[in-house]
Amino acid sequence: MDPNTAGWALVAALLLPVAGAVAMLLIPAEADRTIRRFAVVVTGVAFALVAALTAAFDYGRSGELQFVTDVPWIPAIDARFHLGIDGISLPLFFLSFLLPFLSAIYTTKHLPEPGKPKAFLGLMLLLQTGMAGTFVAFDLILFFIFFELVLVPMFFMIGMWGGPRRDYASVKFFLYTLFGSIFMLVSFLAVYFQSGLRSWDIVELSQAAGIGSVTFQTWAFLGMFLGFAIKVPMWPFHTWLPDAHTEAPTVGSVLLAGVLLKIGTYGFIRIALPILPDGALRFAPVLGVLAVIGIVYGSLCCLAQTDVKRLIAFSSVGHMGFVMLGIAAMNEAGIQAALFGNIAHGVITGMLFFLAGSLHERYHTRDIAVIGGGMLMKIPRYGVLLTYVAVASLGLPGLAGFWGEFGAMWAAISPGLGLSDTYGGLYLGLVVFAAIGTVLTAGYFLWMLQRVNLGRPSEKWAAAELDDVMRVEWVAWAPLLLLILALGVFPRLVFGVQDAAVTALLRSMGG
Amino acid sequence: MESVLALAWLVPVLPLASAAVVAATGKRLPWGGAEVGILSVGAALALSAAIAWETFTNPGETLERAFAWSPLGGGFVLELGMLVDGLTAMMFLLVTLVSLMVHVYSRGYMEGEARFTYYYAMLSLFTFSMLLLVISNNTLQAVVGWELVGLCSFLLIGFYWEEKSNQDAANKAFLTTKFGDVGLIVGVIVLSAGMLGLSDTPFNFGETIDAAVSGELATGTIVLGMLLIFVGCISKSGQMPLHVWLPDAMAGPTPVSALIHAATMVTAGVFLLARLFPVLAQSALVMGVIAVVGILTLFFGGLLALVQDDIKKILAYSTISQLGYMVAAIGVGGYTASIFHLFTHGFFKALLFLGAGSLIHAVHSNDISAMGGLRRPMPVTFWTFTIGSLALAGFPMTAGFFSKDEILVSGDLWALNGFATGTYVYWVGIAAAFVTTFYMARAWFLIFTGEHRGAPHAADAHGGHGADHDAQADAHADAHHAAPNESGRWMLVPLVVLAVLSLTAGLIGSPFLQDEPNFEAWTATEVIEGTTYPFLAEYAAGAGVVAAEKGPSAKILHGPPTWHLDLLGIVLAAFAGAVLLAWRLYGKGLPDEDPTLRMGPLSRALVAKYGFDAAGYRYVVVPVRDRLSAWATRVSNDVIDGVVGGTGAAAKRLAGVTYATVDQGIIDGGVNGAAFSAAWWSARLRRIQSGDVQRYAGALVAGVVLLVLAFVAIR
Amino acid sequence: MSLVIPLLLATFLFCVGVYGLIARRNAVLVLISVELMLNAVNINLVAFQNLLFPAEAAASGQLFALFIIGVAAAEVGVGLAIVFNLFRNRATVDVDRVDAMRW
Amino acid sequence: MAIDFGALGPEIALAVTALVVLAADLSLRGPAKQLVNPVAAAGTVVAIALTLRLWGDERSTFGGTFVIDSLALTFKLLFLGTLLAVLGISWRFFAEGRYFQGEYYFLIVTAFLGMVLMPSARDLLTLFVALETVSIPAFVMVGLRKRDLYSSEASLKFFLIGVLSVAIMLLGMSLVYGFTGTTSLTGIAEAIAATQTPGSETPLLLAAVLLIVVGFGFKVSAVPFHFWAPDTYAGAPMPVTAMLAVASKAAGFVGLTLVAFAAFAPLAGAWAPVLGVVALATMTVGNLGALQQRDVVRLLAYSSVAQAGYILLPFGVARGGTDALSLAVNQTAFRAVLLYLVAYAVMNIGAFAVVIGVARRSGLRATADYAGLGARSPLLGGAMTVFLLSLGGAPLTVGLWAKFAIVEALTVDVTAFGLVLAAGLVVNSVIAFFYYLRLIRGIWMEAPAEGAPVPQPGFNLSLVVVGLAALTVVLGVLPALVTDTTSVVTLALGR
Repeated sequence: MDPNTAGWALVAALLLPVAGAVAMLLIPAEADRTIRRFAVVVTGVAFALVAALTAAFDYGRSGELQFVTDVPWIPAIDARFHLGIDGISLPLFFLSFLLPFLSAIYTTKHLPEPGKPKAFLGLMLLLQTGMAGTFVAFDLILFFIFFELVLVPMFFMIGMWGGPRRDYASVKFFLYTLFGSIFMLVSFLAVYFQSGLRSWDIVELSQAAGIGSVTFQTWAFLGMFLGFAIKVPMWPFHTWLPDAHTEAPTVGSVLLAGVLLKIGTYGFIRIALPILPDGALRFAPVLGVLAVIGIVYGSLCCLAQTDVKRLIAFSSVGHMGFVMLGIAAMNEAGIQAALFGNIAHGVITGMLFFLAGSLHERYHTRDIAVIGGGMLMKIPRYGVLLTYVAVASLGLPGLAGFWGEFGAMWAAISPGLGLSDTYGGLYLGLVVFAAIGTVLTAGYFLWMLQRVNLGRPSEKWAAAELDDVMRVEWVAWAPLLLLILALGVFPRLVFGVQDAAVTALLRSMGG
Repeated sequence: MESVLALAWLVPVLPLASAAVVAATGKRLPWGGAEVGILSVGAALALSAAIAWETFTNPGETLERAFAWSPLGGGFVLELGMLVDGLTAMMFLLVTLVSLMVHVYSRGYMEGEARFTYYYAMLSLFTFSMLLLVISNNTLQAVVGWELVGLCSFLLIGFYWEEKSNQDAANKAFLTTKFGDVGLIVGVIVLSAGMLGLSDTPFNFGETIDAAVSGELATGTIVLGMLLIFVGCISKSGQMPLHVWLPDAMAGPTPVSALIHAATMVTAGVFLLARLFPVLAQSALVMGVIAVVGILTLFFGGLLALVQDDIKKILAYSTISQLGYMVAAIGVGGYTASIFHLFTHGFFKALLFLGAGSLIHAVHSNDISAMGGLRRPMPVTFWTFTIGSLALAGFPMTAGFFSKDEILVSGDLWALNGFATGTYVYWVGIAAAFVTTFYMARAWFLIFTGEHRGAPHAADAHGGHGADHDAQADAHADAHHAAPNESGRWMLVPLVVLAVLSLTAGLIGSPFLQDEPNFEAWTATEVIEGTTYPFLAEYAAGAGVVAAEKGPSAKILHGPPTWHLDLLGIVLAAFAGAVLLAWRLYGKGLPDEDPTLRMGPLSRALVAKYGFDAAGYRYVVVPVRDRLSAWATRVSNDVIDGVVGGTGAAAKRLAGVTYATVDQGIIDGGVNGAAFSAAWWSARLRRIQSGDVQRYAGALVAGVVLLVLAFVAIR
Repeated sequence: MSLVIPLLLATFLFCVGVYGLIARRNAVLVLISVELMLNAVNINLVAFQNLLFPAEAAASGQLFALFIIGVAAAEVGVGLAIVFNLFRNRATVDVDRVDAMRW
Repeated sequence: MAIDFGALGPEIALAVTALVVLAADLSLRGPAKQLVNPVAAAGTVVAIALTLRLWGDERSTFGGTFVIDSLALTFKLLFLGTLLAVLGISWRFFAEGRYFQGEYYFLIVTAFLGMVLMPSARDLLTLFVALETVSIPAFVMVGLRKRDLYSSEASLKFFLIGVLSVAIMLLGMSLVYGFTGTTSLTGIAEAIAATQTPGSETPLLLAAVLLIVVGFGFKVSAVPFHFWAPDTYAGAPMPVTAMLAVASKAAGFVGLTLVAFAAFAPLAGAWAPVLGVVALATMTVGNLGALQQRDVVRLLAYSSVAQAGYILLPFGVARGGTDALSLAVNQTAFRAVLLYLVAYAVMNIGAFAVVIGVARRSGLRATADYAGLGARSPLLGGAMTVFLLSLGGAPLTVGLWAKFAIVEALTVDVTAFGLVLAAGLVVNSVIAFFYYLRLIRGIWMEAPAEGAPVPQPGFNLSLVVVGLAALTVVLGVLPALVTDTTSVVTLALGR
């Protein structure tokens, strides 16, 4: 595959899941096992293709778009079908093919009520196309389509296979995101008309620095901010997240945390910042403050949770706060850290949700008090995994969670684009509070581990037969577990890939 | 031929490999993984020894190797590197040696533990983490090692995680140190931010030091950065007021305590201060703060040990006190003294902890009131513990003597240059030495002399706070009153080795070795040589005293160690007084009422003759031991712990309120409120849609009229 | 002839029609009210044509009025049919009572 | 004055079809009567063919009161296509219901004749006639189920409100005539431009303009002229409801477009804000009303009120000037309306088709009856999901592009009022999704009621449903298929 010419690879990777979903319709619903295996094959092939694409990627030019497809799509409104991938997109794109693959493997064994693997996996494949597409779409309209596309399958996933309050959660998820995304669309349109380029092309618009006045940019940024911030989600737009996560089926939570949330931060970095640098600059302190509030607040909320899954969900608020803090720093290190935090959070929290799901499979409850400790004794391997991932999530150096958090704080102390002159003190305060957030984070994870893992099993479970980690779980989880370690030890895996792309991005912002 | 220093990277890698191998295959090995740990740490020790020899014989030899580990954005690079100089070599030697001893010792101590293999893997990982911190050539890598150390301590302190109290202790240790890490991380960030314009590798130690010394680094950055980093050191190195985790950390297995308190975790803070010494030496404020914290800790920490009955807690508080010495020394410019004390303390404190483990192993209790008369049944433990106690008390010619002396001398020199903190270090240090001697003597008397008392509340010893819960304790639960036996060879060999070192390790920094190579030359690398105190001239001039005979002002802390007979005299007197006092009170076994009353006519005669005993007891011992330390304990346990605990509780309450009210109520309610109000409006609309067509028509006409009116009015 | 008089007449007729449509309960009277309104418009158109634009070749005002008369006839025809059907179903022509469907 | 009969081809075809249908109904007996449906369909196809033959032409006849241009032809095609779809969903309904089939088909073809006439009209008189040709058959069709109380009540309400609004509109027209002396749309525009200065127009003229708007506001069921809609939709036979909700409404919008942009463009500064406010009120009231409905037909009725509000939005930003930007704004607004109407026709007829399919034989039309529809009939359930998502504006459906076009029109030139309207659209989209999703959730996520029948939509209906659903999705993926056409339709209304 030549990265200069093989645009088909990207298109094929995007189409494969949809094609797989269509093909799956032909399999009779009774052939339960066949359907599940077929989904593994489809996602596996797609993943293999993306892995090959990753291998063929020209890392020397990671700042430029590769595997480009650029053809007219809707001439009436100048929309183009513009796909491409660069160093910023690649890790996220990779992740959005890895996680569905692992989810498909996981689903061969676990599928919540009411079953129906065909529908479930079909939706998952559709979701995969949507979320992968957002990371390689370089046309605002195309991006918007993919952005919206993920809502519908996720709505059904939560609504049909979710927990007891699934109705509420699914609608809430849908409406919240929809609400933001339409504001985002308004901003896209405003940018389109204001730029005068008659183009939706993200690259072109990014290079046309200084679209409109500062006031215009501020308002346009506000629109995009609403769209992306709800998706991230930033405090105070986060309340859909705990509900969605708590009620979603395991795979849904994994993909939601692992990829969907990333779309928001990716949107900030890819679209809002470079196209509206002045607006971004005016918003940066607000972003930073909201991000840090999110960090501290998310952690505080975690401390109050009694449901493991809800706790993990709230932890996402805090972790994404760090990502947003990196973005608010408006410098290369910050963007780098934000993107790293994205990937790390995807891997770690995705894994945590897998674990929470399996916990539920075994205990049929996620209430910390009901589980009552002793898991390390009852199912030791599982307990060790939970500890490992929780420790990674609380930002231990050497594991994936650290670099994003540290990097964000490091970057925020000296924000770019002149912010340090006017807001230096504010940012120092942000860093301090963010750092305090790390303590709280450690607090709630340790507390959770203490009450779930440690001690002796309560009477309720002492005699219960609980399976330790099953083979299918090992297979589905091993890549994530390894990635957590690998990203922690070799941050270069992500930092290195992104470096040139982030530099190019910041240059277009005038930084 | 390349220097052996180039192989230094192997020193941390060996324990890491060991940890991995033990974790993966340990359960299938005949000794459950212990052999792997011992061999690899032994190899690391051998290599460390070679490196130590190389640097010791060639003072000033330094090797820095680094490669770009990852870009961080903005052209900045994160290095993975090693900086091998005398300081590193010294730490290598200390860490690997103590670690090896603990590895060996644990083979006997932990025999039969269910999680034996896990224990060894963690032990090796702990060692690796500390070595990673030590070898680091940049602050960020040091932070990585630092945090890993914290994690390992969490895993090991909570080793007996079946019990809630141990879980709490582990959490407390991790969270308290993590709180300090906030300071460390922000401090590192501040320092590196100051370096942004100066270097592509803003975390590099050497470059940071150069920039600081040359004045390129802004003073504000230095002050803020170093104070914040010092906050990290406060928590990690058990300084007041963040020392609270340290006594609780005794919940872990005793060998782990030895590792944590002697060689690895608690020394990290002092090490980092030493590493960044030239930077902090740029600011009198920073040094002053460090010195004050150190002084407070060394004195009040020591007092706390007076009232403890748990042998491990006594040692824990003594660790706090000794760390106070080290930190205070840094604060008065006693760089060499500080790390020299770090070095010797590592040996004798490890020895004491392992000895304590041996005792606990024998009597199945941590309580010294349950011991007594153990000298005869446990001779090796007795002698080694005695040596350790002497070293801790600073008995002349032991390791602790030379290093503590150095610290006091540093204080004296600092005082001569016009700094009050130096004076405090000198006198408070001596006072604390007295206290130290007293509580160690008290413990010594209660443990080894008199009759074996057995455990009156043996049952508590298992469930009680901080007691070990090793398998043997359970196995021998009914054998309490059997005579205690000496421990096995696995445990005794490390004791002997450490005892020898506790006696001799001080010699390399003693006045016996006034010429190079000695400890001074070994660790005081050129970077340290180049340290200047920009504020010194100012202060010295103001004080009117320039200690010219002590050498040029910028190097007052250097120069070969010399004898200080005046100090020797004071120290000896303090030692003798403390031991005597202890012997008076506890020499006859555990007093169940006021000891002075049981001393018979002699006691009365002494009281009558000098009146000092009664007064001393009444006005010094009682207030200090019973009131002041109790008060200090209360401050420690109630106020500070209370603040920490209260903060935790308050945070939880705040969390509850935040969650219930703000999140579920306001924010969520705001969103749902829109829907509710939509439904509300929807219900109002229902009335309009009445079904009566003429009302529809009326509404239509009214609408038209309204629109027309509004329309025309607006124009 | 002044334009005021026919315009006043038309306005009056229209308002009466509106009132009748809204207030009368008998469906037949309601239909007649509709006729009143349409005829008011016719008066308007014819008056404008004759008084303001007498020279307009297409005479579109008057033409319009003719169309309205025609269409009004069709409308009232349909309306009567509807009312008649309603009467057969409910035995009433009271418009107020036709409110089975609401909300 | 020679009449260009070629230009009148589609209208003539429909008129003939109507008569043939009436005649055929008289001669056929019993079950054979249902054959009038294919006859009507055939006539429609002929009309479509005749329309396509005119494609690209620019003609006019009747002294310029009837023109053929891209705008007219596009709308004609839209109406004729809608007619075909309505015929498709009517067949079984009327054949099985034994309603007055001949009359029904005659009336519906006649009503569509009026609609087809509408976009060609360039004169108030022609517009009025076209509008009445749509309305009067509709009054009858609503009451077609003569024995049904609801049907006759619906008919009466529709009729009374209809004639009232027509009377008001006529009053407005007469006043405009009084001001301008002409009924030609372009003539009116010229006269206004010549006599009125922007910003200080004669109040009575502005009032007259508004009165004309009322007539069309009634047709499109804009607030506050919408009251008839829910009751009428609920009472009318369902295919008639579909026709009213889609075609009749589209005709109203065509008329509104013509008077607004052709005749009263110079006054846009005055009427645009009013229409904007009306649009806001319309979509809000529609959506809020829909929130509480338990009857699917009523729900769709309110939803169609809301949709009318969306379509009205672009009128709110129309400009009166003749500079390039104003023209561009108006052009974009017009195209947004056009695109939305196309999309709306596809998705809303689809939705009504599903409703008819579900109600067939069982008469079930409560939202509760849709529980578990996905399990009972994946076809109807799936199609309904697609239509509802499209109505909401979900991606990969044509509804998204429709909404997109609206937002585009609102932001061509960023103004405060435009942003307010856009914000209103955002809020309303979210509210709308609330009830769409509730229905979808019922379809897929709830268990069907005990003994709920399996819907049997029949072949014709299934075909229409599948076709429309496919169209919804295809246009959702490749909107260029329709925007390529709509984007060449210009608003060159003789200015």
